[in-house]
Amino acid sequence: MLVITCPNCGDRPELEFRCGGEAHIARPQTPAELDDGQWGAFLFTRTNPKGVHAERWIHQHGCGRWFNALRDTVSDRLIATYPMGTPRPDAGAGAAPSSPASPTSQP
Amino acid sequence: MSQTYRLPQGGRIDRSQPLTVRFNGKALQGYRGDTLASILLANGQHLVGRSFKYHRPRGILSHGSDEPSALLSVNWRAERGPGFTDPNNRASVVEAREGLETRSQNHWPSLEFDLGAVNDLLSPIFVAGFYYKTFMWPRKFWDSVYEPVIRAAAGLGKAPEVPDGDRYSNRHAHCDVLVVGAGPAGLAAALAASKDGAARVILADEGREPGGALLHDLGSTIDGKPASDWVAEAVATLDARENVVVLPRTTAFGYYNHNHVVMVERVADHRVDAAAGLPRERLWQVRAGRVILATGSHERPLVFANNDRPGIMLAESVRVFVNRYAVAPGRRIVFATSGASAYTAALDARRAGIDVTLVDLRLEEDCGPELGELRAVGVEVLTGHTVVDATGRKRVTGLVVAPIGRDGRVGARRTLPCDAVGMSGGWTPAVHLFSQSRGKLRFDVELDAFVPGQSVQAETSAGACRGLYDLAAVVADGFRAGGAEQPVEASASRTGFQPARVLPTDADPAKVRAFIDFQNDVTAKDIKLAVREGFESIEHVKRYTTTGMATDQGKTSNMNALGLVAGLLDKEIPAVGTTTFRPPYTPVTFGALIGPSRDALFEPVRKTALHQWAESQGAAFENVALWKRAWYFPKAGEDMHRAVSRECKAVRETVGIFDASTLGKIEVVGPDAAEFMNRIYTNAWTKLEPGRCRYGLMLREDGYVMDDGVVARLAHDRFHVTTTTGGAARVLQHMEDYLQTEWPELDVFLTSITEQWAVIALQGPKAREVIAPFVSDIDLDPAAFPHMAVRTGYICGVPTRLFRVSFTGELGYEINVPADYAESVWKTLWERGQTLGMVPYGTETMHVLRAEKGYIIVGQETDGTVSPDDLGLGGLVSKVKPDFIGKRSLARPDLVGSGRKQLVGLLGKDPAEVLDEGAQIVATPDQPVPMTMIGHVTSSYHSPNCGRSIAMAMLVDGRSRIGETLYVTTPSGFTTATVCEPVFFEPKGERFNA
Amino acid sequence: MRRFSLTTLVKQAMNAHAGWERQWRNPEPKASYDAVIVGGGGHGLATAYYLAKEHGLTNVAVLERGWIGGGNTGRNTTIVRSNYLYDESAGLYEHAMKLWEGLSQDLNYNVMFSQRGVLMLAHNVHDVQSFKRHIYANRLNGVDNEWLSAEECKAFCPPLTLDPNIRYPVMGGALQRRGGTARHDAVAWGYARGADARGVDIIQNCEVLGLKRNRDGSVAGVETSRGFIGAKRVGVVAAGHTSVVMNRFGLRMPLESFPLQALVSEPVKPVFPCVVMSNAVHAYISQSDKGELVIGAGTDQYVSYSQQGGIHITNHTLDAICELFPQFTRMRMLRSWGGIVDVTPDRSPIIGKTEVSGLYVNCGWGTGGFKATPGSGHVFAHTIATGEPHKINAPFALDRFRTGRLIDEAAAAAVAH
Amino acid sequence: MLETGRLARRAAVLPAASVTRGAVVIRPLGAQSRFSLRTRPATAEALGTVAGFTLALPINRMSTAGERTSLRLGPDEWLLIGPEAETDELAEAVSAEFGERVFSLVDVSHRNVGIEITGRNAAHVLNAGCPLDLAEAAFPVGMATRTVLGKAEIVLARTGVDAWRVECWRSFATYVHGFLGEGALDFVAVTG
Repeated sequence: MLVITCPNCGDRPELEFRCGGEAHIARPQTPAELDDGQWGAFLFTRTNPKGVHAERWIHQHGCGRWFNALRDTVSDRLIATYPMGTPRPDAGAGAAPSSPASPTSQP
Repeated sequence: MSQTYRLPQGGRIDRSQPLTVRFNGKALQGYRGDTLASILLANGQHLVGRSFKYHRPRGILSHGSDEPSALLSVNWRAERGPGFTDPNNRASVVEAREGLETRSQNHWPSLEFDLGAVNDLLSPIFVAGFYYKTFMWPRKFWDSVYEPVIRAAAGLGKAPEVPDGDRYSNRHAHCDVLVVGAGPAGLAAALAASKDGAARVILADEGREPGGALLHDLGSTIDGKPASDWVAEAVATLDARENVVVLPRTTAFGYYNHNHVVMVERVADHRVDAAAGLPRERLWQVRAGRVILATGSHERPLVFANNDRPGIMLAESVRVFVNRYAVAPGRRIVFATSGASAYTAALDARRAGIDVTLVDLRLEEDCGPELGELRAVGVEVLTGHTVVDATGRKRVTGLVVAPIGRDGRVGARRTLPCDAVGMSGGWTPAVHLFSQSRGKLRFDVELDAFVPGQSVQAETSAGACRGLYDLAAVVADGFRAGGAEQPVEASASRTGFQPARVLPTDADPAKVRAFIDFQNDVTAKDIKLAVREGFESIEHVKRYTTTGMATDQGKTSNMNALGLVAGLLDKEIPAVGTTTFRPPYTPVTFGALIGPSRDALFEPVRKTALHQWAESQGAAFENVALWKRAWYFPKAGEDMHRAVSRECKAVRETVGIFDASTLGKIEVVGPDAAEFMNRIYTNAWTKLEPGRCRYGLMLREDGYVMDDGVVARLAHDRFHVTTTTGGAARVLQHMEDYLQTEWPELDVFLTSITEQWAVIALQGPKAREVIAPFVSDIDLDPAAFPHMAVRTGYICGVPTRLFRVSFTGELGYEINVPADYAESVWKTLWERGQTLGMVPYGTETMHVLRAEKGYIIVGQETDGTVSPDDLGLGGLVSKVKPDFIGKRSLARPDLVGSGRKQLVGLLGKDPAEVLDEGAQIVATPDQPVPMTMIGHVTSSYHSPNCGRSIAMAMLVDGRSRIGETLYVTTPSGFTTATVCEPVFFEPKGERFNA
Repeated sequence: MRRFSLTTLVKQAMNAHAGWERQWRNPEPKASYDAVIVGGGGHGLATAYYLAKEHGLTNVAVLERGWIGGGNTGRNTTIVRSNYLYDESAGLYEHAMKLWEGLSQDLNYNVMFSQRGVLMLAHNVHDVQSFKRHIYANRLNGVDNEWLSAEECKAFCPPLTLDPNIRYPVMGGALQRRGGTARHDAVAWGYARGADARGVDIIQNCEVLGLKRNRDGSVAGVETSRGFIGAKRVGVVAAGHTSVVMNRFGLRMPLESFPLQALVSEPVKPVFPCVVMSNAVHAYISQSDKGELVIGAGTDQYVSYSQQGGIHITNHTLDAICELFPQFTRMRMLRSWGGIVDVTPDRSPIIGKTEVSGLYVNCGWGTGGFKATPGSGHVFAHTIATGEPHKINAPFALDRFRTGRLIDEAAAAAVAH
Repeated sequence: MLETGRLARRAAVLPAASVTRGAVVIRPLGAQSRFSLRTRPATAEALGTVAGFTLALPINRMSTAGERTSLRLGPDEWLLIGPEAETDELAEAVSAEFGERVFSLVDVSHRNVGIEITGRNAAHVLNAGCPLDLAEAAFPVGMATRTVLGKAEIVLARTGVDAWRVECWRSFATYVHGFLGEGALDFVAVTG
């Protein structure tokens, strides 16, 4: 069971969270303009990396907020969590783990 | 005769507390502090079981959790009835107490005389993997003959047959430092780590008391004190610290992600007087800031012919039985070793008055000071000797040894008579938990063992589990790991060994049966065969021979197997590989893993506010998701069919009352609520006026129907959304996902109100008549309050959101009232309704009535591959909105093409015959298998209001097949049915406007 | 290849088993092959075996990163059944079932295929309806599957509780009598031995690092940890690592890889005669020949290549098992492990061509690949040998994620695979 | 219109009586009014308090003033708890103070059930199913959060060193109550 650092609530057990799969797959602004291949790729193609993975989590049984996380899919080490809508932080080698937000931190 | 092998003094047993356990019906005496193993040995019982494959007589190999052979079935609480027996308990770890009833396993008719031992004679055939090479013909014989025979022979003990009489509990815990193992290193680590009172420390050990190997160490001193005194002081210090939790009898068995270490505490089994509610075991799920592994090491057996005879045990185990339990495993013990530690065991045995001889594989000059020390007390030591055989069958009677010449040749045999053997092939650090933590193991040639290398989690190993065997070094390492280096003085330990694989022998190696895995009966020969057949990875060898796969998980066998394979392949050990250790370290009961999730707490049972009333009326219930829903309300003597028929007719003739509380409800609030609804649903919401309702259809992004429900607009910025019962959570999550991640700019908030509002549905011509007297602040006149409208007001004086909706086609209301008031309101309506012929009805009637009208149920007509158009609901898909969830997918080639299944009605040829839901439809049964199936029945009922059976189906190009007669499967064959529009009752659809 | 039989076994027993030869060679890779299979699991080895046996293509190599059968082949709960709903799936799995039924004899290797019956329990009205839909569809597809009442379920599987007070009482079940279990390792070894005997090179400890393509874009060979190996055709059968291999080839896949855990109990005397699956409570269980209860758990929720999941998954699986078999709470978990399962959006496999000429892929088996091993290898071999899919695997093309022609058994049936 | 004046009676899902096991007391709480309040953090910050409920709280903290308690469960979510009799007044007062600002106030008085658990081992009992660190340093008095207890979602608030309030949805109350009672068995007696 992982420990996941919710940007709002700090370190919490995985039992409170739900994983939403790969992050940064924005829904196209105008889906009608995509051809079937492009739309199929949006719906289904996934990076599925062995290594650092950007993925979505929701603190379902907590603050109820979605956020993004970088996690190493080999070690399952959580590298960083960051708010929805912000770009993927540098995930290069040696990236320091995010400092867990204190449970009392303001958004 | 009792306890003839009990030494007159010593041991950490309480001789003032005698006790009796039973072994195969025989009463054996012992003392508090004993294990089953020590009691058996005290009573001279070495033969305690039969091996897995060959049914060879087996005894006790070790004193701890690495025991592979002495597995017993134990009835822990015979006095409390059945439900307290389980198999495969290691005699070496079961704490003896009054009343335990134990039995040996895997033999017939008896332990002493086991017909299964015939397998031993067939052992030349039953080699590793023999079953892959035979039993193939005749083909049918595998299932009917070979396999049943193999199965009956395998399997050790008998599974429990009745439900468990015990309870188990669970505890999540957190600490700054978790120390696993309370031997010298673990105690030192805990002492150091807990010095800072702010640091929360948990110290867990699988033994009954902390101390580890020091509990049987009579000779060593630490900081000038006898080891046992040092332990006592350490434990007292830790007990006095409020920041320390010491957990004896607690095995850390799993090291999971993010320093999640899972342990099982044995709470009740050792207590004679355990209170009935006391958990048998408690699962500790510990999240530790840092973990210190002080898990010690395991001794290796020596591999020689017949090394499995009862009475042959590990040298250190002899020492434990003598020192800790005051039991002599034999009167005459031969120690066989390739290292120094066995000399300590021999010295202790000698000191206890046991006749001792020691055989050392090492040459005289390779031995250390231990040689002189042992000889000094008059013990014969044969250096440079190998063991070539053991005599005796149910108990060892002698060890056959022979000198090894400088040229490696084995000299003349000599039999050393004995009644017990202590063997030691060196030591293996217990790196199981380290490996589970995914730390990388490193092979240390000097130590001939894998030791912890690079850590992956916040974890440190200390002491013997990283290859330190000298006591001073071990204790110092513990302090270091605990964060406070300090000098330690301790008496010198006898350490060091020469790796011994398979001992040299003068016998034909092909005939020698020298066991490596004692429980699974894997011999050196088997491993050689595997390698010869090309199984070169250690994982292949394990799987082919089953070595290391027994209940001890290879604790005593892995290194011997690995060393042998490496030798055979002429490779370094790391090149052969090592096993990745997986949880659990020792077997864990399912009960402990489950904890409270049993019986009433297996899963929440969700009941509505009206459940009790329905129950009082004798309702039958069905499970829908986590909910219990009233299914039908049988009157005396009615079966389901009759009850449902009566309910169905009553609703259309008078009125029915139905509990619809389980439908999901979501309040969508905010200035952008309508825009949000537009994006989520296929249909348009902007123009829906407050006070009106609309049926909404929701797709997944892949274009398939996800959920549906009636939505009421309560105000310009407030919608009351309903969902299916099973879809409630899913829909809310779906909405939140899009709202937060795709459209964060929308000012909308979602709140689940499923449980705020209980929903009482009144359906039928007299519905208004029933509610009218109780409703206030709402004009019920149809003109003022038409079908598909919503009003807020009061009923029976409590607030209500009153929906005028119909899932039956009749005049209907769905009365939302705050849940705690629901029963009271319901009873009031019921009281009045009875005078008007009202009936309560359940979900089955609800299903029939909606099917009569052709209304779909998501999850019944749909199955996750159905589009709105398939359902004939294309009209609900807005052509105007540029986008909504799933819109783009509806344009994909497969969704616009022909040949899709479409919703139709079906009328069976025989009006009395109800088609099977799930039945398949074919154009003609006169075709070969596999047949072309063109559809399936989704809903099928007897319709009392139509006076016949009706069905709905998904049928390929169904809407163009109206009128066709098709074939539908029945349990015995086919029947015919005619395709029709999916509306069976009052197609005009005006009754709900009444 | 020395044939396996009781006679040779007895003969060898008298000869101290000195005459057994290697079950497969340990060759150095050749410079090039007609076909290279990436992945030495059951599916890859079966593909090579059928390429050689059915298509005469023997200049074939199987490249395995570690040791053969070390991935999901050796980590699954060995359930074999074919009672799938859709024609496409039923066709594929029934094809496999027929091969299973003669596999030990065909391979001359006892894979211990045991048709002890797979019983899927229904716990609610929806289950009943769904199972009947399966049973009827199976009947018309020539796949055996029958409805059992609750009492019949109990008779077939005596340890099962029919206690009406449990959370989800058993309402009946669907039984495929031809379903059962097989010895997973033996499947890999048997195919390896059979393929090797026909000339296939099985090359272990050889990781594929990249794809080399000809000027026309077609496959030229693979870069590996043991150097370049030329190949006219490359078939990727890398299970959980398919995305990794395909990414190295410059292709992205509709796959996600999840940890899937399983466990066994300590061995006990025969107590469990069949395979039982329950979707409502998420559990499946059988007993191995050795006596261990073999129990499958669910997947963790996140992508991972760690072959390790959380213990909460195990706990939930076991509470479901003990809900149905309450006498098992005193049994002990002996061993647990994890695999990496590659899951497609519709949870059905992908078997077919790719956009690169000469490159084929067989993946996405999710939690249900073992049962398909022979059929998967057989149709994939056909696809590689002929360049076109077999009619059985044609519907399982990659293109379905563009057209929307999904084969969504899970959605249709809510049945665990 | 004979009976419109008759007020329906409330029926609580849990029995009112406390369960005492060892030093642990599990007490279902009576009816109260509850609202789920949602608004943007900046709005809450600007308002500070509404109708006596403090909004300007750190996430996962609660504040009690008289009979009014607010629990900040997320950046834009508060659970407001007040006396049952004041349900309508509270709603009106909150709405009035928000005025034209964007917010959502939804009555969940009947959705939730409150249970109080007190005693020296109360945290251990909760830890039978709640995976959070409930030590005072990690979960101080005044902290409140949504979390899980076994297979149910709960809101957990520490009202005192040895006093906790558990809120769950109505239909989960029997499970949650039973779970706590089961967990408390560990502390009844060791020997019998």
